[in-house]
Amino acid sequence: MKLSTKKKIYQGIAFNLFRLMSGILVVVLISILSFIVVRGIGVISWDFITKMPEDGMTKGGIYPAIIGTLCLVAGSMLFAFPVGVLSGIYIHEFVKDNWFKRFVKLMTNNLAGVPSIVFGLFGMSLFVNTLGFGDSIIAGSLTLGLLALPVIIRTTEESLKSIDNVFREGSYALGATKIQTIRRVVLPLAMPNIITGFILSIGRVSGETAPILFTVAAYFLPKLPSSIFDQVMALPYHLYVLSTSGTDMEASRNMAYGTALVLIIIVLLLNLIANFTRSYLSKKVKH
Amino acid sequence: MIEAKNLNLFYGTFQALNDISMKVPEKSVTALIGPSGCGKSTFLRTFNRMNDLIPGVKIEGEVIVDDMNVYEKGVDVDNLRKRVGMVFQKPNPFAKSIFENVAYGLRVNGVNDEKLIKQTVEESLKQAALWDEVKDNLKKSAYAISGGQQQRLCIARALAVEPTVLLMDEPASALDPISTSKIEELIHELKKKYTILIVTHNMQQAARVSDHTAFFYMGSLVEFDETKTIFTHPVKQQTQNYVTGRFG
Amino acid sequence: MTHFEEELKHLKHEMNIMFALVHTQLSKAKDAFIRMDKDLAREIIQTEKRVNAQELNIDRDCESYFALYNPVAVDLRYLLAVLKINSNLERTGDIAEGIARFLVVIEQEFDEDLLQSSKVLKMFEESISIMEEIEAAFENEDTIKARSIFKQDEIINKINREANERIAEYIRLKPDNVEQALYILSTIRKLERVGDQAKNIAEEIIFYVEAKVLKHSKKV
Amino acid sequence: MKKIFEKVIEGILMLSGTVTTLTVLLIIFFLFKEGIGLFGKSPTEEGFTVAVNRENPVNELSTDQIKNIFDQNIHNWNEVGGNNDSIILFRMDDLFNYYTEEELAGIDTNMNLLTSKIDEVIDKNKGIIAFISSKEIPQNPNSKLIHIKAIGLGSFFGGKEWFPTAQPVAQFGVYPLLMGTLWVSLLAILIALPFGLATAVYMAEIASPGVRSVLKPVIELLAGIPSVVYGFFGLIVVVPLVQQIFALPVGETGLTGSIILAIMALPTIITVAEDAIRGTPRSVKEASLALGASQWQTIYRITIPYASSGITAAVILGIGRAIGETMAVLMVTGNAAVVPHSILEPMRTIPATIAAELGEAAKGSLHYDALFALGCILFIITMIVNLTVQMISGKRTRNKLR
Repeated sequence: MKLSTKKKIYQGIAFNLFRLMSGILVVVLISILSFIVVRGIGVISWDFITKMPEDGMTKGGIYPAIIGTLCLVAGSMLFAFPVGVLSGIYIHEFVKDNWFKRFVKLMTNNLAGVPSIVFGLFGMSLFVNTLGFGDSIIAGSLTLGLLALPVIIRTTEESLKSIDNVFREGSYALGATKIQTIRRVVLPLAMPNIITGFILSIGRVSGETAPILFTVAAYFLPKLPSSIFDQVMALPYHLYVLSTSGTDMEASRNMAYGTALVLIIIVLLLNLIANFTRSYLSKKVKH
Repeated sequence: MIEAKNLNLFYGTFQALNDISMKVPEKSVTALIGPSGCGKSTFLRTFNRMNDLIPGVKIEGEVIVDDMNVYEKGVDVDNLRKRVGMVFQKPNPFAKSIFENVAYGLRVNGVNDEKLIKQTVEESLKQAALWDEVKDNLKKSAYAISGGQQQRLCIARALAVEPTVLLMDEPASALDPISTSKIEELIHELKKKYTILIVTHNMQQAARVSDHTAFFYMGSLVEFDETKTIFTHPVKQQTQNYVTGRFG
Repeated sequence: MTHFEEELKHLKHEMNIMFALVHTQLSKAKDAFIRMDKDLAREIIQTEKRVNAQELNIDRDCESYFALYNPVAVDLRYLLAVLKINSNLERTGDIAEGIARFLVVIEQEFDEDLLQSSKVLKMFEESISIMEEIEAAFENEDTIKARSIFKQDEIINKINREANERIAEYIRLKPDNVEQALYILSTIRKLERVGDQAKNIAEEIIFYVEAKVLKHSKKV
Repeated sequence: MKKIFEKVIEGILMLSGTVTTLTVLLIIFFLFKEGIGLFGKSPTEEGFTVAVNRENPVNELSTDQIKNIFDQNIHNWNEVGGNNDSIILFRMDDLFNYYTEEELAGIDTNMNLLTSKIDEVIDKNKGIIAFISSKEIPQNPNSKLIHIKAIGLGSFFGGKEWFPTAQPVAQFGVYPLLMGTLWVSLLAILIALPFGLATAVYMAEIASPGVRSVLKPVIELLAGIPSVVYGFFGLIVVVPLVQQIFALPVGETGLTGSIILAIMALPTIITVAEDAIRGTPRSVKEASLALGASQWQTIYRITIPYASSGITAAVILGIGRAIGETMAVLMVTGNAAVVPHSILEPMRTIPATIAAELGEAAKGSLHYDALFALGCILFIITMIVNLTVQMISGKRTRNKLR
């Protein structure tokens, strides 16, 4: 066989195999999504979103779970966003490249890889038991916040790293202090990426189940929380309960499809918003 | 014989090369000079169809290498690239041993005879004036030698597949003066066997190494003549301005 | 040897040709002068075109080398020196041609007394010898030899200075031969300039080899 | 004034900067503080003890032996190094087999009576082994307390049984959980790897920008979907599918978990591997093409070897993700805490165990401590994974600098 023909055949086989496997992957994902969308779309209605669960969670809505997840997201971000961004700034702009910086970075990277269930254990031990918050929004939020922290720190650091030093030097050359430089020059440039990271970490936090299992989530609690020391229901945990340990699993299946769809919609929306803000804000910065 | 006939090249809607016709003399060095973005690198890369890799490229006209239009339908691009060697701006050896770097082109082109490979590697390294410096370290990583040596290794690598044409895209721009002059001397030697096209930002380099020089500006071939002529009494005012540094 | 060194070698070769050409012109001029050989004189006039062409050839080479190789230091001095030596040689060639043109138009043979008293033959010998010397100095980059040129030029100058009186005396003695005498005087004047050209060439050789500028200064 | 202001801000920044470090240290502290409580303690239920006849030469039994004795797998004392007597099990309720109701009248209130009766039983039966409340331990001359080996690292890691609520002694053998975790995770990676690498190569090298601009967000979305949704999907779709295809009694198996985990690990593998492949300098790839290599030859001879450390990092990160994943696995693997023999059996992983059991374990109990000890194991595994990845990618940046 001619050498060039042989090369072409091998290439053809390899490329088509890769194409096929990527294709399978897309098909799998689409089938997961469409399965849930098709089964769930009929369940979602205004009532579903705004009503309490009824009849052993086989009827009614998921209102308290939505509110609970919102509370948890808000609480965790209230903690994680400022701390994360400030940490990122500190690590990237202030610490010299010495063992301390490497250690902090190492720890941040390690924290990012710690499984969420370990965060759950830790949150239970520290916030629920040691600090005596009990199962509560504050304990759950802080646990989720810790989970989101390394993600926010990393995106902050990455976006700071991508800013050319000439901007900083330009500012210093005009007599600005370090803090002024960061506030007026560096941060505005880094903001699009930081915001994107922030939105994506919301997505992560809102879908997490393991960390809230023992820190906040309630199995069935058809009322809204009144203080940060209350337990709440949460969407992912609700889905878990509905699909594994409901009182009547067959009957609550529809509720489960609906809940799953709501979760997916949230993630999808957040992804879209993140992409949109990234392109919108970076355009704005450029002009 | 290599030649471009009425060559137009577009990146999307941007026309990067504008109706270029040029006959490249054989077994001599032809330098392509011009300001950044003038299309000289793009032109160089049409000879081995390296522009194919960039999405959205459209080409009109003919590029003839060895009496064959390389943009004709059904041309075996891999084979074309084997016949048209290329050396890049920065030394870019593969993460392999010195020996395997030079042997690579043979292996991917179906040569299995280890004896032949060994022989060709040695010859290529000798042609690239590198053999004496590396003959005892052929198993060493290609990253272990200096930048200038790496670039000569890349030249040896290109020579191993026995091309007729050698394209050089600013081959010395990343090197120190001594390595640069070694590469230039090498080019001078190689033109006895190969037709060499070299893109360079460095006008002095073009003057030193080439026999003919083509001046490109804004995607057009402004002037093409013997290097002596281009650097002593160019015909076009634009060329004059460029070679004297009075540009813009 | 680098590419540029090869080119410089080539240039030196061209210069040797130029030296040889001019040298031959001068020798032929002497022969033609002694034998009153008008054919040879015409040949000299013809050959002068070759000298001019060679001058242009070397000029062009130098121009290319300046443009293409950006010569510096000794290479730069060498090329500058070659440019000037080249034009000095060309003028020397002109001198030979000028003498040849006299020979073509002159009608009678020179008076033997005139030749003796004016020392014109001696002048010919000296100037040819100075050309040989300077050629050797250039060939070997020999600055000692180059410096010896200055002394030789003195001899030539001396003959030239004396020539006035001698020719005047000759004219007083043989007023009929005044035209001839003036030719001889003019020839001596021309040959004196050969010495000057050689002296200039010597200065250029010392300039490029030693990087010393001797021009317009007291000779060393 | 300005100076002070800046100093204050810098202080705040520094405090935030150290939060992660502090968190990691706190996690280590709290996990290990609770987890360490498991060791050195007797695995019997608090307030209970095991006693035998005074003349019985056996003084010490391991938890395994006790369990086997009470499960009636061991019938004779000589099997545990004692005399040739058959073993008689005795629990508190068994007292009524030895005495009539009249003889035991008033026993609920009279502690001494209970104690003496138990002592009597132990005295009478040479082969008896009694599981009794420690309050009832008689200072009686006729019975002797068996010393039960405390839980040590050996029995924790080597123990083949995880049965934290068993009586008389709880079984805290991590081995089956560890095996379950490894089987499920490794199989998941084996499934995910070909797809992940193929897709990464496809996206980085082959796909047109148009196709890539579709694939990329799809992969991002895949990464964003909560694990509980994957678990739900697995439960509804994959579980019945596996059950049918392999004709199993239940569809909740290690394989099911692996499939779901594979899907979940894919985005990590694809993203990291694609970045690594894209990190191959264009000029190196072009050099290969310029030598007449086909695109495919360039990919497998140049690009993939060049990106190999990045790809390794991707694989290890994927394993890390799979090992730590909780909810999806909990929902689909069936959670049987036995040493697996086949991937088609139900299995239980470490994170799933924690999630499933922590709700039932009383704070401070051995069970609770044991779950924290599991957390420690998980933490250490992921720490090793992370450090490995950082070492590999650190090496990669150094290589690139050359």
